Amino acid sequence: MLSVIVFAPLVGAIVLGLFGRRLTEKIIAVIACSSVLVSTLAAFYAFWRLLSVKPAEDGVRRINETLFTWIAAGSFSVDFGFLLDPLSGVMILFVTGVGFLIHVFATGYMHGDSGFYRFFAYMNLFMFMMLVLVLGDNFLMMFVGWEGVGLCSYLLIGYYFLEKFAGDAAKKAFVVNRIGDFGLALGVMLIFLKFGNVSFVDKANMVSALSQAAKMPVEPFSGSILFAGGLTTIAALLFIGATGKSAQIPLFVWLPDAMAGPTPVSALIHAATMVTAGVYMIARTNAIFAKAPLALTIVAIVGALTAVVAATIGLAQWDIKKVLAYSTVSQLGYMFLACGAGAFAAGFFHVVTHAFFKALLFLGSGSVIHAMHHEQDMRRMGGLQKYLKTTFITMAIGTLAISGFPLLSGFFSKDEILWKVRSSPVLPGSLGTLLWLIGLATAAVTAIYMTRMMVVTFLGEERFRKASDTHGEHHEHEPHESPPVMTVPLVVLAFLSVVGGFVGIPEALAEKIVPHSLHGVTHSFYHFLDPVFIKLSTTPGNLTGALAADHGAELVSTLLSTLVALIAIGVGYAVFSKQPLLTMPKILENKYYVDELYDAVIVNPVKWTSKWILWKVMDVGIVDGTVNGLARLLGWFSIGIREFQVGFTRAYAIFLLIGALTVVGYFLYFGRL
Amino acid sequence: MMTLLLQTSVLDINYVAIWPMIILSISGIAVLLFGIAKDPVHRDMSMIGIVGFVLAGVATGRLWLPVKTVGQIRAFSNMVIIDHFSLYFFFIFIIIGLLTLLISASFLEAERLPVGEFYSLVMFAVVGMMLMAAAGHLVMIFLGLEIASISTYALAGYRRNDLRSNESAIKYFVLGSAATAFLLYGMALIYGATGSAELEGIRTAIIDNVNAATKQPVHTELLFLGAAMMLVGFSFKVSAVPFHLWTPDVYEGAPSSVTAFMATASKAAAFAAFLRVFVFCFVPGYGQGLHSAWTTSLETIAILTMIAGNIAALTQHNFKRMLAYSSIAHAGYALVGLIADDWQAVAFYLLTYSITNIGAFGLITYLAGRGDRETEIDDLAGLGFNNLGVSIAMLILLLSLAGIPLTAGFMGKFIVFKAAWQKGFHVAVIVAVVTSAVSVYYYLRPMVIMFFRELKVEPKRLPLPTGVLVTVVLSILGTFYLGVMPGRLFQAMENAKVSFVQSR
Amino acid sequence: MVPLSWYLVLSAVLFTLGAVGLFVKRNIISIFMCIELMLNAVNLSLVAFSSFLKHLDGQLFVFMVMVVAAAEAGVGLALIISVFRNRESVDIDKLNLLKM
Amino acid sequence: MEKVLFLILAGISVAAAINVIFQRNTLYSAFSLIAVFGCLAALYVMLQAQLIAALQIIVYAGAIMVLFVFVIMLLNIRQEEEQKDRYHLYYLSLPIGVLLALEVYYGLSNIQDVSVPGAAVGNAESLGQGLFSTYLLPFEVTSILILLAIVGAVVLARKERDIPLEMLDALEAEQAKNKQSGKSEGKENN
Repeated sequence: MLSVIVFAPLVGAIVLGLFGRRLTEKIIAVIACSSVLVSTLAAFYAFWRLLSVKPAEDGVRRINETLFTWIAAGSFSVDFGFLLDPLSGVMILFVTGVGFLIHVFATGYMHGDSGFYRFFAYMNLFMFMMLVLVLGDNFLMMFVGWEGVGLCSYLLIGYYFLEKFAGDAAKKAFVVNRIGDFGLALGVMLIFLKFGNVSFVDKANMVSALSQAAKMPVEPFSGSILFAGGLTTIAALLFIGATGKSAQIPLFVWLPDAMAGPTPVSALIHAATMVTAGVYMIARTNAIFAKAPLALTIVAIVGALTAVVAATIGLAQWDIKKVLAYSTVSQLGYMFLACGAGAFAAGFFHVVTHAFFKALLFLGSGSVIHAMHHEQDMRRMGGLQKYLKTTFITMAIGTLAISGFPLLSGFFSKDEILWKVRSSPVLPGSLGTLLWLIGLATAAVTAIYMTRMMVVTFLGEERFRKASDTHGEHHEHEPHESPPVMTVPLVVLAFLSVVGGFVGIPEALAEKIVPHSLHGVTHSFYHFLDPVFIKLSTTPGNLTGALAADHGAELVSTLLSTLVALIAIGVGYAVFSKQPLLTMPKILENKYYVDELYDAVIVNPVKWTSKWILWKVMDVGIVDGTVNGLARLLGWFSIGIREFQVGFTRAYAIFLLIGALTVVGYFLYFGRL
Repeated sequence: MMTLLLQTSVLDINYVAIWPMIILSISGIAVLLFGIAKDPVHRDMSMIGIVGFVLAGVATGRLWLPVKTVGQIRAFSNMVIIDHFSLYFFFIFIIIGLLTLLISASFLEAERLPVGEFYSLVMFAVVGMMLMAAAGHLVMIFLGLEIASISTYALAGYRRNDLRSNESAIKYFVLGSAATAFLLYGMALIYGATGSAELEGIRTAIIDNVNAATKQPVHTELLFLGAAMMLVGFSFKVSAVPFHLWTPDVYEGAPSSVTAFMATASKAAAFAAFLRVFVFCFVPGYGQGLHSAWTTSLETIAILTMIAGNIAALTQHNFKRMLAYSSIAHAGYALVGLIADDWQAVAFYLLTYSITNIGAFGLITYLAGRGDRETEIDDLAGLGFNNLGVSIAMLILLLSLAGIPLTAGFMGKFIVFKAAWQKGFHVAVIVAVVTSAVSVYYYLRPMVIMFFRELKVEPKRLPLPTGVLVTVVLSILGTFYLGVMPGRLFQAMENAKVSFVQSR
Repeated sequence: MVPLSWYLVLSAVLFTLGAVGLFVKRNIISIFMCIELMLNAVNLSLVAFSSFLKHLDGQLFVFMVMVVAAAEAGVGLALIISVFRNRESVDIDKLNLLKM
Repeated sequence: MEKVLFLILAGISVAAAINVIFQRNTLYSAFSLIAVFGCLAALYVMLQAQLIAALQIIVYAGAIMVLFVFVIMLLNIRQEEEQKDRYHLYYLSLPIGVLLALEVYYGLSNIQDVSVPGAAVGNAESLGQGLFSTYLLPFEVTSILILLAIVGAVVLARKERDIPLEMLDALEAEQAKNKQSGKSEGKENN
């Protein structure tokens, strides 16, 4: 059953890859969508089955499916197996569901593209890899999926390969991801070394790495523990992997560039699914992170910083997809903030709701771009609500949801995160309060830039006509609403964005606003996931944990964040509806300053170094074309090594002899005991 | 005189044990005779070659079960030892030899080079490699190595009119012979130190610390000197840094299919002999720290090899040269397994590497065109447009070389790194992981150029020759088989471990 | 009676001379001769060990080495002839097409 | 007495070996090498390895070196290339050579003489016994070695009947053209 979920998209990918070239668009679309649909239906069925499974000793419901023993070398064995538990259950539901909707949308969006079959082959392959990542029952399987989604992401970002920036963006994504993967690989290796296996679940004769970790004592909160090779080190390494895949500081640079890919790709891979793999991984390994308060604190700080930095950058973007990209980075920061505060469930809930509204927003932007004939600059839009009614309404819902408008999905998840950070038992001192304030500020900024995006795109003057005058090559006909294959997914996602939050209403709030009889439903998400996460112990010196039980304070916090969101939306609307373009620079001057400061501090020095120090110093002709700055750095050493390679046999002979001298000398003088 | 007669009486002629070699030698001679005939027919010679390899494979397979029950078969007064170790390597050599024949056919035909001689040289080389893997005596290692080397010298220079091919052969010959001299010197000194040239005898002498001939303690300096010299010789043959400098030049200049053969089979054979001597004879705990001496020095060599191979590969423009550096790096990874004393890991690694590499070189033979004139990476530009199948095949093989999960390359690396990590070679493993992460950059370049670079002007390429097609398909199937379900093979090798231990 | 170590030292000196010749000589034929010199140096060691240990293997080994040397010389000289035909030269420094 | 003889032979062989290396005339190098081989043969006799000594003269000095000299004469390379060595690798010969020799000497320095009781080995009979009993397989294997050496040598040195690549290309292009024109003609006919 689980293998059906996983392998259905692979079958689709293989069929499309082998025969796609000879098939018509219609058949390709049917194959691509139906393979994902099969997977979706199987996922729902499996989830339903999971609900009726008897919980194991530790209270977690699990369905385990082992296909075969993948590696068996001595005492070490790894199964090729899948694991369905509440965590992966929730994950596959929205991965397959949202994935299916996006596939449907893409059949309309990619209509007429010359590489139609290639696109869907890659998309199906991506679904396969993502499901392997989620359902794999050990670190190695997860790593397979991890690498696989990276590869597919690379192929899909570079889909429009004739445009140079697409190829560059693809390379950048791949390379940055590899840096993260390297951390993950080392982390997994350490896990293997420490626990003797890399499994997620206990098997017949093996206590899994995670259960072993769960039984270990909490490591102290000190700097030196980071390099001690214990759980904190493992957690830090895993987190490096997560920063790569989930675009966190400092490895977030690839995600905005990744928007070079087709919009459905951005929606599926770079908003809803792949980028949340980092959060999933941390939630999956919460047994390790829970024992490493220092690692958790790092996660929280990085998350909060990413959230606020990306949100401010988002304010200054003109490309509609770039706004959404930075928004994604910022929201991912929220999720990491939650995980870092020990609220894995809240972070994971935000993963789900975010998948709904961010996929919605991306697809909506795709619909806009489609309507505008691949124009992405918001300065050449405006007043589109007249033409794109459905798109406008659905996107407005998405915007309200992400901004935290009361009772929409984003409201509940974000609110829960903020409160959990405020009352976190693991963050040292009153760091929780500080991060809570940052989170609140980010929420305000989020509401502002999202409102700005909506206002500039859909309301006000119709600037695209002017633009087409000056451009000349632009078409004259009106923007048109997209076909139903594209709008129906929008509507479905909008619906989910509205109601998605009701399964996870925070307890304090639920008491006030929901009839008592419905409490089972409104908090079911947390109840369902709760057994997966192990109990956290309070870090010594923590000042915020005591708040956790104070429902009154929680309500105040909720009220506060609601207020912030509403005011921010209002401010955004007031400001941008008057002066969508002209006032921009003035209002955002400070924000721009942040943006450029950020550029100046991080991006430019890197570029400058790679260009002037590494690139100009080296022979451009020789190293030209190596992948990026890092490769250039290595290339510099490379030339040193190549100096030996003068092409003369006699020089080689000399090196042979010198090598022999060294080896013999070593053996004779140092070798003997 | 009496002692001599006694020695001769233990003569055990067992042709069954060496059937694979006999079959290959006979079919090599048969191909040669066909080649001499007037107007030789290609197809016939290919058939003889293929049948020869298949029969040799069958003969090897038939030895598997007897060996399983007996543990090992010794024949010709311990000159050959047939155990699972040697059989496993026999399979590697046979597969690679067969695939080499398949990918060579088209280029020989296109360039009108003599076919019979080429095939027979490949087959003789495989015989030599088998002798190396099954050697129970230093002289067999030496003879096997020379048979394999001399035929590869000739193969490297097979394109007589091509300056690059000439040059490649000469460089290989000069440096290779010098390395052989070192190896031989090492053998001589070890023979002097232990009083025996049989591997078993050397091992016993080292463990008991008694020179077999003089019954005095083993002379340590002599032993160390010999081991060091042999280490140099073998390191050269597996192209480890700093003895690797010949590799890029020779690989670039030789005909692509010969490069494929050298990069896979020759390397595997050198590793087989390396394992036989160092892991089998120079065991830990004896010989005044001989084991720690060779492992520590090889650890350094492995680290240097991985770093230099991978970094130098970063800036290559020639595909074959890049793969040459990559093969140096891969030798480094295999050495990591060697220092961990784990022959299964090394053998498995070599299998995965060989299977993948032969496919990649097969594609190069095809893409480079007549005379290997288009081997620059830039020559691949736009391949993704006009030949999606070939470029996807290349993509898969390169990903496997880079060690992406689900491919053979990943599994091989994983096994080796795990073995070394468990034995405590942490630095080497970390370097290996870091460098294999780096390696992705250069494997990425051909992919980028294939898929994201403008079409070159002339997309005209001949249809894919059947031999290359078969090779590539087999290689990709093997890549996935070994990457996804290596379980059965591991199981077989687990069992083999027992027999190898028994043989000690 | 000449001690064993004398033979070994002579062998080592000859081996070293051959090794040095590898990079001092530029003529490929001379380089081959240096390789032959190295092999002969090893042979001397082998024979010395063999007769001092009263152990036949060393001399049999030398027998094989001689065969190998002959084979190597045959192929090597053929290679030289092939190179000379293409280049009209046997200077190894001129063989530098293949480099970075 | 034996020691004196040894020293004389060793001196001659070392001197000849040095001459092999530093002699600019290739032919003289070859003759010096023959001298080294001769000395070695004499040393083998001193080691009571008569058969090997004989083989040394017959095979090495007689066959292999004649082949060398033959090739030298054939290619008519009397002098090593006239111009100076650009790379001055001569200077490296001293440190590398001395170091290598020192290392090997260090390894061999304190080796003790051993005396194993028993008759000397190395006459033709005992060698023949060994060769056809214990060493039967290696002996057989050398036949393959020699066969492949012959094949290799013939392949590499055979007088060319190869066609240059450019010509092959042109030939093929012409064939393709003919084919195409044939086709188009066929079409026209249809």
